[in-house]
Amino acid sequence: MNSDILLLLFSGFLAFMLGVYILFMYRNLLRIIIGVEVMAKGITLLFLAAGAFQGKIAFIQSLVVTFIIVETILAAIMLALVFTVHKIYDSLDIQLLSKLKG
Amino acid sequence: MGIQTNALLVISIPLLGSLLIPLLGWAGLKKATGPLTVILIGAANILTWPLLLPVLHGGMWHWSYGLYRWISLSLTVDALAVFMAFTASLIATLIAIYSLGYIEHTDDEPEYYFIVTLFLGAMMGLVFSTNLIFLYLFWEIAALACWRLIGYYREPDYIWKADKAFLVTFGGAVLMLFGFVLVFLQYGTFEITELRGHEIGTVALVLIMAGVFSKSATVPLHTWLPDAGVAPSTITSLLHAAILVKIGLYGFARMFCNGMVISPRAQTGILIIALASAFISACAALKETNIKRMLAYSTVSQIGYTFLGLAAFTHNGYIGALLYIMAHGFAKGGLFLCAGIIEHGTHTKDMTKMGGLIKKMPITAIAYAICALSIAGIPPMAGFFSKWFVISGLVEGGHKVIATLAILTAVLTLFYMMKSFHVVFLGESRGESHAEGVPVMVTVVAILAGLTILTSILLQLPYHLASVADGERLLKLATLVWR
Amino acid sequence: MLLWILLGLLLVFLVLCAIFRDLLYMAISLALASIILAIVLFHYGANIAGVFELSVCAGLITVLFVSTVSLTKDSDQKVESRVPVYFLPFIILLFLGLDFFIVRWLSGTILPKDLTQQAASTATFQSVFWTERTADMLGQIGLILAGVFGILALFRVASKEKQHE
Amino acid sequence: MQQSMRLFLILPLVAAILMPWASKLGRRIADVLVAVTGLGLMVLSLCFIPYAGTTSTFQLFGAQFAVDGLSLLFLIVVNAVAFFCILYSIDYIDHYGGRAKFYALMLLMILGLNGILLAQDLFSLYVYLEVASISSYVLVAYNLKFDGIESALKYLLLSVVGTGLTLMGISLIYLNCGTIGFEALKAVLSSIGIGAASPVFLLAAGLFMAGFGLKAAIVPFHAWLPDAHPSAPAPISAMLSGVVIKVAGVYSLIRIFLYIYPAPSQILKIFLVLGIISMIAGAIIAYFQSDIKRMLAYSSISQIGYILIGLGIGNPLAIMGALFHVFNHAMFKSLLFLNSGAIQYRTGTRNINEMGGLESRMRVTGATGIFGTLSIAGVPPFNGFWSKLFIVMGAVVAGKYVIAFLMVFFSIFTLGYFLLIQRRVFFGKLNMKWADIKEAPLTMSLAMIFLAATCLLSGIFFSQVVQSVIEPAANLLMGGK
Repeated sequence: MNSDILLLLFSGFLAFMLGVYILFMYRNLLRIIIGVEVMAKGITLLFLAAGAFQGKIAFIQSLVVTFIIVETILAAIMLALVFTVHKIYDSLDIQLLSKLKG
Repeated sequence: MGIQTNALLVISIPLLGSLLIPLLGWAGLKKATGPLTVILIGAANILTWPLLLPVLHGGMWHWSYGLYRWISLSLTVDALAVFMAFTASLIATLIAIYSLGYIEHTDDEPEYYFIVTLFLGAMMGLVFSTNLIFLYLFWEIAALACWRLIGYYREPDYIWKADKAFLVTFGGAVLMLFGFVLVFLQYGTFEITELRGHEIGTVALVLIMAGVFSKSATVPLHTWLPDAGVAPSTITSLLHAAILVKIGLYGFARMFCNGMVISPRAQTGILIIALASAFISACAALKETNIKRMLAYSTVSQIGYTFLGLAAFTHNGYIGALLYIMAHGFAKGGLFLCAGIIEHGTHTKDMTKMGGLIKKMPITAIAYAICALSIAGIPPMAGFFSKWFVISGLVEGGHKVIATLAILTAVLTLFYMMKSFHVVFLGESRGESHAEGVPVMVTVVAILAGLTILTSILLQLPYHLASVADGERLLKLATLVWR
Repeated sequence: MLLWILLGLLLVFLVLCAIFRDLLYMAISLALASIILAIVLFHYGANIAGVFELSVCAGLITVLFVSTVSLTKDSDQKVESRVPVYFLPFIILLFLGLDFFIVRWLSGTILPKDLTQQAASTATFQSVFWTERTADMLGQIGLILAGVFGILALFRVASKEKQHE
Repeated sequence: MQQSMRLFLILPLVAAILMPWASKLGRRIADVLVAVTGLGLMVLSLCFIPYAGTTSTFQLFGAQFAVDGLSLLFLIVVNAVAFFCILYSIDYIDHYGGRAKFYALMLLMILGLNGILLAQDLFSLYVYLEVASISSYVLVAYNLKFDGIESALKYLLLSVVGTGLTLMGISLIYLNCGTIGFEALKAVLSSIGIGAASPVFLLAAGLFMAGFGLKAAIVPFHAWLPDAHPSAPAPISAMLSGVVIKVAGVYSLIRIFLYIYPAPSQILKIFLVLGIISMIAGAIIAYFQSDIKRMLAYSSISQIGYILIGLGIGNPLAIMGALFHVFNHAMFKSLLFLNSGAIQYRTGTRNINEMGGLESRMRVTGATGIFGTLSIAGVPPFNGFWSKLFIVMGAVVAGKYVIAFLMVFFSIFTLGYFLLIQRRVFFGKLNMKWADIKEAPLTMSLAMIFLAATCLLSGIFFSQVVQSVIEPAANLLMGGK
């Protein structure tokens, strides 16, 4: 296994972990969405590593494109939800969303 | 009409016919629901008559419809089944007639009649089916019917008691089902006919007995039965005399008296529990002042007695137990219906607030006296003979100590029955003025008292039926049939 | 070597996302990370995915994000991490160590490529995307519709309330 | 015939696209369109019952899809429950507004669920999972009140982590064997064998377990469910609890662990442990709830535990029981959620302590509520009894007596807390506050009646149900052994 692919895997996992960290450790809802995006970057890298290792870039590319579309729509929906929360509550603090603590 | 069609009709008429009743209710024909119930239950009873004669001659029919692998609907027509079906449906018919006068003041008539009919249908299905899964199935239908009926008056406290009854009987039954599954694991079948003569493990037996005892309200699991007295009197009568507690007895008779074999040790255990149940609840009945609770404890006591007879596994004991089921059915049914009339008239259940009712309610008083005498076991009555058979069966089986203690219990029974009659009907009147019940109710009570006397006079007939139903003879027949 | 630099930069920008206090800077560093990711994709010959990453993630999401940030500007942005910021280096070190072990373990246990008997394919993106992955295409149509209807549904009462006002 | 399976995807998609125009034409037209689509899908899924034993493949725009016994069972569940929920929402959605969007999202959710069942590789499964999830996030937030939106966000954030883990698993699988198609993977796995040779598969298995376990709301991953279910509109709670957690969670788990992976014993053990924890924790927490929908939500967790235990025991009986329980739980839990929705529709509260005696005012809701209660507790002759019996028998045959006893005990417990609902809500004296409430509107009542009838009939004719759809599915899973 060549070192480039190991590097891709390494950065993919790291980005995923960072994303999860941001997701759970920050209290601002918009920052949490950034966390999701960071996680998505990590997953893209992992896919790329898998495709590069198997020598099937074309195949993995189509998965990545689909994944990017999913990610975008997810982000849009999340932003819409956050916007609605803000409209009702005038705050983006996750602590105020009482049930999210559990 | 063949035996098979006949038996199927006995099951399906009340079971499927019950569905008509809510339809009638929705159609706005509330008045018609009561008579329809009487017709359905009565039809079921009348249809058991043609079965009586063939089984008296020792006939036995068995057929089964395979449903899914080892689950099949197996029906057996034999003396035990017909005997139970006949007794239960006869008492239920009378109770349904009584309900016509009793229940019309409440607003949920269609529901009441629907569930009563369904209840009887479940009982009919139960007595004819010999597959353990279906036994359980009808067992639970009866439990859920009883849940709705106990909570019929919808008081918060009453509903809690209904839930309690449902939970206890459901819990017991589920444990019993677990026991069935263990039996299945051992022998690979749910058919009682195929399990005949096989000894089952102790764990399975304990689990099955948990179900039987919870349904038949035997002492550690009995508390739901006195609480169930909050139901309308017709329902308590149905529960005590005709259907519910008899299900446990029937189940025991069906499963163990000529089916699966249990070890002598386990048998002794069951006898001791039954005796303790009979004795303790007789003491409780002695202290109780609420008339329905007193009668309920008396039922627990009599059920214990019946278990003694069944678990003796002797010819006489078995006959005694079956006779007991019938005699107790008529007499206890009559007693509860009398209690219903009294409650209607005096608006109380407390016996200390009654008294001198014999002048106001002469027929009820006489009927009560006859039924009480039968329960107490006074010689010419059927109750006496059944008790006598049970005790002689115990002696025959070599359980002399238990037989002695059983006689002591019988004395206690006599004592509290006479005491209750004395307090309620004799002496000074302590309450407001009361009148005799509605004619239809009084008639039913009188009929039940008459049946009690009739069984005493014509004891020969039920005796014959019971002795045909006896396990040993059945076993012989069965080996002939199954070979 | 180029890949090392690119991925290093990518990770730096992602870590910066966790450090910046201001949401706008955060969005910008995410956009930069996206751009670098796109370059990595180009590097591997995944051109179309790279273009998508560039236009959609670096472009569209950033625009959406920034507009949401500006629409909600008045709210307090002081609320911060549940964990103090100076813990972050330790946490990143922890992640690095964990990551190192995972990757080392993976590199030792992954099946050699010849064992799975997969020949390197010469298929082009177009042929794969439009023939093999059409199942995903249908899903994407559904996704886009869901997104559209979803956003319409989430903003529906907003317009209604304005009418009432 | 097989080509008409395309309709499972095309019909909801086309109907969703047409929905805005239909609602422009008139309210009733949108209602009719959605109801006809739902009915069509249900009838279509029922039409395939005779083909349950075979695997049929079909093409749609060049893409390969396939239906086998397992997918068919879930297809029937999805489309039947979806039709009842659609029927219910016709009257229910009045006070939410946004009728066309609601219908369109619901149809897209059905599209996503059908897609999950028809997909032939892991990534397509993921894509359709997202279609269903994204629609459901919005639908959970549909009331646009604070509770709806916050639980939608919570659901979304946890789901995103779950799907992220799943995607990681997919990429690892692809890295390892260069394919993600089900059949191809199955072939690869059976040729190289699982275990010491490729621990990557076990890592991927752990990731899938966490990811799909989150969708199935198994206990350590259940946090989103008790919030998301109560705040969603009732038909959506019914869909979520009856269908989404089963298809997105349980179906995916079954497909991966019992079909692709040759059911390694470690994984079955994990199923068993998680199942027991879910069953116990769900039931006990449910007992202490006073919000009727929260109680139902926790009881869903408990029932999912039963399904997992059945899968974890892994002998034919238990697996059949588990699959049957999937079907049954979909029916009775949707019914119970629709009941609670009808109550909320009329009384405006979900607190069971404020209700009482509603049975005498809401006859249909009360009667169907009893059906649901008895089904979920496993009282014969309702359907829940048979599936629980099968699972318990499977456990006993496998020699797991303690687990069997626990299941028996918790079915008593389940009956206990459902009787509590009955006592506080339906049975009992009428709370005078509700003296003049009425029965739920027509389509809502109809949906409840249909579901209650399904509960009873599939219990009475259980052997037909088991033989026609459950056994083929179980055979498919047990085929490898």
